[in-house]
Amino acid sequence: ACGGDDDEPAADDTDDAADDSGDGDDADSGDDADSGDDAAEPAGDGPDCAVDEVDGDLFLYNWAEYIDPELLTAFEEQYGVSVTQDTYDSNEAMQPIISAGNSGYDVIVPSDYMVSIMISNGDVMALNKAAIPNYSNLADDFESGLPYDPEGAYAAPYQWGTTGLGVDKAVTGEDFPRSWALVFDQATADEYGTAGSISLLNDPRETLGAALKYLGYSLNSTSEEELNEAKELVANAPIQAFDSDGYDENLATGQTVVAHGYSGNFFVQFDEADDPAQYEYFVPDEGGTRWVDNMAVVHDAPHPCTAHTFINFILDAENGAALTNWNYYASPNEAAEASILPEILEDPAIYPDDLEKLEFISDTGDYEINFSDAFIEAKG
Amino acid sequence: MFWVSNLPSMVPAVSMRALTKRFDDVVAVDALDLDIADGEFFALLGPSGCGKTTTLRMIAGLEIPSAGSLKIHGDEVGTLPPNKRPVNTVFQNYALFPHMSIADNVGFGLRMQKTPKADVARRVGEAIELVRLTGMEHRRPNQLSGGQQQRVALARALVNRPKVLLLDEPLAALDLKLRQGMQFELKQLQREVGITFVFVTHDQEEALSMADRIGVMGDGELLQVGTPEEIYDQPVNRFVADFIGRSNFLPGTVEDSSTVCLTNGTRVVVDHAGTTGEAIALSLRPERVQLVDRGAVPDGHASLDGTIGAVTFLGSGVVYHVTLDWMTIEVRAENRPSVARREVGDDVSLWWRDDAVAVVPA
Amino acid sequence: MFWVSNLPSMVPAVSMRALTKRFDDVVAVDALDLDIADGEFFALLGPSGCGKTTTLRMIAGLEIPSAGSLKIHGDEVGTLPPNKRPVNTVFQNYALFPHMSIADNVGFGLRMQKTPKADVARRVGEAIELVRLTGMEHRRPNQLSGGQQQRVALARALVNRPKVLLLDEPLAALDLKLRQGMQFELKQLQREVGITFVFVTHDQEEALSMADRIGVMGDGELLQVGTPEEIYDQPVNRFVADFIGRSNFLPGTVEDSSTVCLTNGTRVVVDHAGTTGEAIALSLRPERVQLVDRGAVPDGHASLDGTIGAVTFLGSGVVYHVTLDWMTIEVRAENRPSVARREVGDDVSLWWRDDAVAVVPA
Amino acid sequence: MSSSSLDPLDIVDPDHEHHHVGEEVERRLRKADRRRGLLLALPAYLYMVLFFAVPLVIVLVYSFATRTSSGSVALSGWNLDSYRKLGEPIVRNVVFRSAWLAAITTFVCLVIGYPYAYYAATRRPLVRNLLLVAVMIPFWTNFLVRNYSWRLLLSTGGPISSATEAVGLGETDLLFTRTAVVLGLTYSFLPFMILPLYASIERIDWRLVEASRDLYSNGVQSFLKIVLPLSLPGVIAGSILVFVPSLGAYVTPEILGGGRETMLGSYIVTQFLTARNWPVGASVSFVLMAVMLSATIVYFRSGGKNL
Amino acid sequence: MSGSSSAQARGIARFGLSLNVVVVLIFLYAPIVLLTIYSFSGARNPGQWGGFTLDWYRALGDDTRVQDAIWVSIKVALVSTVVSVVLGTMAALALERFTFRGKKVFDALLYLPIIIPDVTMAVMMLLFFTQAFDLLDAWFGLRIAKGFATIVVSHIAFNIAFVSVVVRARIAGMDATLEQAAADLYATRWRAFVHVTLPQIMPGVMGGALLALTLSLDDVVVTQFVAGPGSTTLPVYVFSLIRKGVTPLINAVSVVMLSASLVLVIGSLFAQRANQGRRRREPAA
Ligand SMILES: Nc1ncnc2c1ncn2[C@@H]1O[C@H](COP(=O)(O)OP(=O)(O)OP(=O)(O)O)[C@@H](O)[C@H]1O
Ligand SMILES: Nc1ncnc2c1ncn2[C@@H]1O[C@H](COP(=O)(O)OP(=O)(O)OP(=O)(O)O)[C@@H](O)[C@H]1O
Ligand SMILES: NCCCCNCCCN
Ligand SMILES: [Mg+2]
Ligand SMILES: [Mg+2]
Repeated sequence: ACGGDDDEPAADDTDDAADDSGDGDDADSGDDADSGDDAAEPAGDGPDCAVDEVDGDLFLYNWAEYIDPELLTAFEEQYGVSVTQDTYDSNEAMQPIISAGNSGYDVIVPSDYMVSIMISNGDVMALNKAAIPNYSNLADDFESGLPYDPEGAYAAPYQWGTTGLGVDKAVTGEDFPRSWALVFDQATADEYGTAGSISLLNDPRETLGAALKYLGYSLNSTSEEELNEAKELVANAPIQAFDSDGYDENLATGQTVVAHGYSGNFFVQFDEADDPAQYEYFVPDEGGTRWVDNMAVVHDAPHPCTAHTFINFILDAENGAALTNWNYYASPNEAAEASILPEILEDPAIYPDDLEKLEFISDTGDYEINFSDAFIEAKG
Repeated sequence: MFWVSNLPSMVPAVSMRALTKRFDDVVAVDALDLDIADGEFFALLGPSGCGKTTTLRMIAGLEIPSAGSLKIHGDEVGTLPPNKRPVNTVFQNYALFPHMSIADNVGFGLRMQKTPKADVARRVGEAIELVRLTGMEHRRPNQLSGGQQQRVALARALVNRPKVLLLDEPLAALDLKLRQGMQFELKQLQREVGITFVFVTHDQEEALSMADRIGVMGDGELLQVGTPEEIYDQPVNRFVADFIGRSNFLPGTVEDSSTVCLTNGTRVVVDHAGTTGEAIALSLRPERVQLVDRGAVPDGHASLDGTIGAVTFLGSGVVYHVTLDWMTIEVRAENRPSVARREVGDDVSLWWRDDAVAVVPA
Repeated sequence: MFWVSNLPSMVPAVSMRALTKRFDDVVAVDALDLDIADGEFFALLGPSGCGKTTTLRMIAGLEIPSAGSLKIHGDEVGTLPPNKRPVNTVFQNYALFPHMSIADNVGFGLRMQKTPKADVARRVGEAIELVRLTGMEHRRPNQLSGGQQQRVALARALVNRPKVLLLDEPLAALDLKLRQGMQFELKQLQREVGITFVFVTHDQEEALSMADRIGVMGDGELLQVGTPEEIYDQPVNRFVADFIGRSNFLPGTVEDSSTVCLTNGTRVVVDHAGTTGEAIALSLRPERVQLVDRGAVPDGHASLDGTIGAVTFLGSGVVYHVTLDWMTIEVRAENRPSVARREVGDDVSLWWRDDAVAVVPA
Repeated sequence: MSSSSLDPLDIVDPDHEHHHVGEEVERRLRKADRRRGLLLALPAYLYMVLFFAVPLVIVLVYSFATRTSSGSVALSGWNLDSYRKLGEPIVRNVVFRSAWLAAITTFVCLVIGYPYAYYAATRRPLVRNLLLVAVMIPFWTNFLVRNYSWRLLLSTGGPISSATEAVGLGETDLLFTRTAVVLGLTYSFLPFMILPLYASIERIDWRLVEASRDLYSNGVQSFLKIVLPLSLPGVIAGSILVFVPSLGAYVTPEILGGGRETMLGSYIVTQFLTARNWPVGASVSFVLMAVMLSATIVYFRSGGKNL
Repeated sequence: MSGSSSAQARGIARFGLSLNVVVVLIFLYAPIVLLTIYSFSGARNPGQWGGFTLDWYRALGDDTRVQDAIWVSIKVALVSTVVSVVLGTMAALALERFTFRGKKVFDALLYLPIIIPDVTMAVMMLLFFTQAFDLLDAWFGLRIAKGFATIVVSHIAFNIAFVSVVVRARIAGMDATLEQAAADLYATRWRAFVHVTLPQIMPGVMGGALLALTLSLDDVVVTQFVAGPGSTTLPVYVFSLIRKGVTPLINAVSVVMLSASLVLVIGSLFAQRANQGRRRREPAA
């Protein structure tokens, strides 16, 4: 009900991306051209694969700790192929490896904005939806209308979540504003004891995006002034660290009081704590990032049919539930909800009620450089 | 001359009493008693490992004595660090600072003593002139020949006007021809500056030709101290006799105070034979043995008959190895047209003057 | 003896014709013509940098000649690599393999030639015995003294029974006493094994006492080749005369075939004076000058009057520096009780036998 | 060691036929020797050309290309824009900051590494080897784990903080400070300072120190005037080996510095990955390498060969 | 013994030196001790002490992904070390002992891997391999995939440089007359190399090997970019965990690898010492 009504800029971007795909082919160092052309074909006619067809072993390139190994074993047993999974720690490290070609991987799990980049670069292959009947298990707003892949032509949502703040209530008390002010406003930070104990993600789009949100702008804003304002805000905020790697641990060990980060990580961390109730994760009232990780088939996947079969396998209701029950991220798989643990399903931090204030990060093309420069300047 | 010559004094320049140095279980220097007079050129001589360097290093302060007393000009200096002693050293390998110019090398000690800049420059200039290296001030040590480096090392030490100059085999690295030249220069220089030199060498000829007095060491002990002539002509034992120059040792027994009976039965008259019945050896220098035709020995001298076994030509002389029944004797003859050359196999007789031998313990 | 003595032959062991070595613009060895006879002990002598090592290295095959011919036992070997020549070298610093035992060092050459194992063991044993190191087979080179290392290097070369053995200053690193001992041993050994030795040294006394023949080099050229006596007594020029032993050079002009007029006007009779009017020098060895009381010169000899300027005691001899009006002359006297010692300041006269001088170009 | 790689050397040994001697032969033999050298170098040479120089040229080409709006590289419209970008204040700031941090790191490594190397070089062989191995051993653990360990050590309430609190110095909040970055970089590169320093100190002729003592230097003067100048090659080699990777570091500044100090290494990573601006990433790398290579070559060619 | 009595610091200086050694050793080992302690912690978060447990070591025994990664790492390290030691040593010999055409270029080329930023090398190797594979495919129909071989090739490319620097330093200090002596004693060049040169430069070669091994075992960025499916090395695997939290399992892995190398190093040190001791005790007639 919410995903489809996304903000204008995101939709625009998708168009841009589609327009750019031709350039992307030229840009690709000569020999990638063929595969690029494949990908640039209109959506809908992916490889000629039948349902449950396998054309070899599966090579999966995924985020670390993102799938229950038993699920992979199940796939191996069900289809008589072996699965090799390698893991990465960021979209940015994964993309060039795939983009360069000859990576050897079949399925990757890029995040939303990276999907659009990879589509325009020709890094991923159009899906043959016919070979993925379980695609329809997806909730409506995931099945179509996602800003980075409106038709669902290239990517199948895997898990989703939000970016927000984790807070140590032992310091702030229960009664603090659920606002970015905790981070960006000196007075508020002083009041609740968060000043100097804040970590923000070391990521230009996420962190400048948070600032933009606090300022009331879209996090995909391409206005120089708005970006400048956001930059100043970040530069002057009482921040201890920019950290994408250990923010959850640092919060748990008392190194920080407020941490900017991804929903799932916090839950795993809070669960471990002596008193899980000491901590709280929330998306600030001004709004935040919503992200979706997606399965996609690599443009030169050696085993495209196995890849489709694997995507179909994950989109199965039971398997989708198993995924969420293992990694604590929200599932886009509506059919799976029946089997998802109720405490997950009912946790508003995992399944937020109010999706309106959330925005997807979308690729801004050339403007990405402004984000990254601004972020470097903001960090000092 | 740029230094004040030390006034003659009764206080020895260096005075050691029971000076001892032990390294773990090795006794490198064993209770040395020695006075070196002010202005003297003193040579320490001995085989490798006998403790010469260790003695010098104790005087320099580079080694702390294990026991005993060490005075320089009357002041006990046993544990004074090297930089506080009025002593300088010319090291065997020169130890010139490779990263400094010649002038900086020479001026190093003065600068360390905070001598005013102008003085440093003047005295460095004088010292470099003294060792005849003017014009090379700005070179690095590796741009000099061995002999030149040696002179820099000398200037670097002398410029500080030390009370005592220590030289540890300063000429060992030079080739023979150059060494001979430097020996002469060094001796000249010492006379000019009047500084006490303590000189270590293992080259006996070098010690004999340069030193006022020589101390012969063996195994950490001082075996004999004396003028070159005393040491050469009256060695106290076989070791000293053999180490200083070459010598033949004729074993025998003391018959009475002036007669020795050699192993082959020959009776020999000597100045001081020692205790009757004692086993001794006669030390007989090769150049003091007279080589004559068989039987042509003047009356009144003991004589030994033998055959020429080998001839070694040395340039200024010839060494004959004369084979006797019971031993071989080396004889050195001058290489002069007037002296007939002998051939291998010639039958000869040997004799010597009574005062040509020294009696040493067997 | 474990090797076959080379049969005497008319073919020289080493034969060089116009042998030349250039390094860029330096002519290290300049058109050498030299035959070294089989079984000969040949010494190459000369000052530092004159090309001795380069010559040896060409014979060994470690340096390729720039021009000329080089034969070993009649075979041209100019460009043959070292491992294919019947020649071995004893290097100046021994170049023993530090990571191998003495036995392995000595056996290296044999193993490289694929000699059967049993033979290697036997011959290594014999060679080690020859140099008197039995019992030390299993030590490493750094556990030996300098003299012992030297002997290992010798054994390592000799065990291969080379046709020619090259020795580049093999004794330079030893101290004097040890060096004298090794000189004797080496000479003995060469006689025993009968191998041709080519020996490089810059110590003239070493060359004189050991070699059958000596080649004196200067600046890449061979200046004189001859027996030690020839070189010493009839040097072809001032350089050779001065380099081999010490010499006084009295400048003068040839008056006629047997008379030379010295700079101070004294007329001197000589054997072969040279061309009339030519400026020459008389080379007069210190030990050939007779030192007598002023005026006590025998009739018929030229004499020079002077005063003793300095006395240097050398042990076996004494050197007097006699100051004349126009030059200083060194005189060497034996140190014998029978020879009276002179003091500085004594007035003396000098004379010499007519055949004691050599005429050399001025 | 593969024997086939060296065997050919003997094939080019002169044959028995070449017996006439002369400049011509000498030249030919010298040429053969050069060929031998080349042959010996060839495997590594070819390897480095194929697997290093060629890839490097590819990136060099990229540095003159243009970033497309999707962040890939357009291999057309060659330009110098990416090099121009290097003049912008943002890059200058990063360069100055990283040079400053790298210099501090180098200095700290020198200050604690020198005495360590000095101490090691003046011990007996067994102690010496133990001290050197002791420097290497920590690096047999995973580098990320080492950095995390430091994070723990430095964190609020961590061991260091507790220790300083216990001795009454109050809590020390070092994590996510510039100090922590320098500490972490020092930790990462200390061995690269100690090893060449050790090599050059160990080579010093100690008799020179004695000579200086004899010439009235006290211990400190001997050190400053003799030991230090003579170990300069090690100081320089060590400094290059610490300075260069410090400039290029990015994991340590992020883990221990809280990502607040963008260093050159982070900047390059950002350009290649986050901004996907390969031309700029490449141009920064090339300028950095050119500067460092000139410095290194000048130093190594002028006689220092230490590591 | 290199330090003579007056070169050895006295008094305060001596104390300062010893103190510095202690401080440096504490500095070097504090994190190692800490990570070892936490490898026995029951908490999943490596910063919290969760009571003593051996669970992580047990988990390590069960975790085939980590084990696979360790094996890949070890294999990559060994192969790349051996190859780069051979090539690097040859290069060092050529550079120190010969002149040849292109020597200066080679010399400079060998310094580049030391100064190139890791990412730059990673990117360039990635581009190189993929483009080279495309060319091979287009020209010869050869289909090659990245994987173990590409990692090894890349590691060799930087290790050669490090090995050759270390070995060159050793060769520069070696007495060249030893090789001439060998030639004089009938050794061919090859045999002179094997019997004389190699044993002499062995400490340098071993030092180079040690360095190469360390660099290879520690490399993340280059490896990540050139690895192919299933050829993840331990550091790459650990790095990918960075966002999800590195558990004490990785500490346990570190401790195991540390112990193994410690046993190797200390073992070889003592073997060396025993060897020397035996030599010293040999008959001294
Ligand atoms: N630092 C030291 N530690 C242990 N032993 C030493 C030390 N220095 C010298 N020795 C030993 O002390 C003895 C005397 O050595 P010293 O160097 O004084 O001899 P030397 O007479 O100078 O010999 P050379 O002529 O070889 O120089 C030798 O046995 C030597 O091994
Ligand atoms: N490899 C070389 N390159 C250039 N010049 C050389 C080389 N080897 C020797 N020379 C030069 O050739 C000349 C002769 O050198 P050589 O080593 O043969 O002299 P030497 O007589 O052995 O001297 P020494 O007594 O000092 O050993 C010297 O001028 C030397 O500098
Ligand atoms: N300077 C980069 C050389 C590449 C080698 N990378 C090794 C990284 C070890 N952490
Ligand atoms: Mg000594
Ligand atoms: Mg020579």
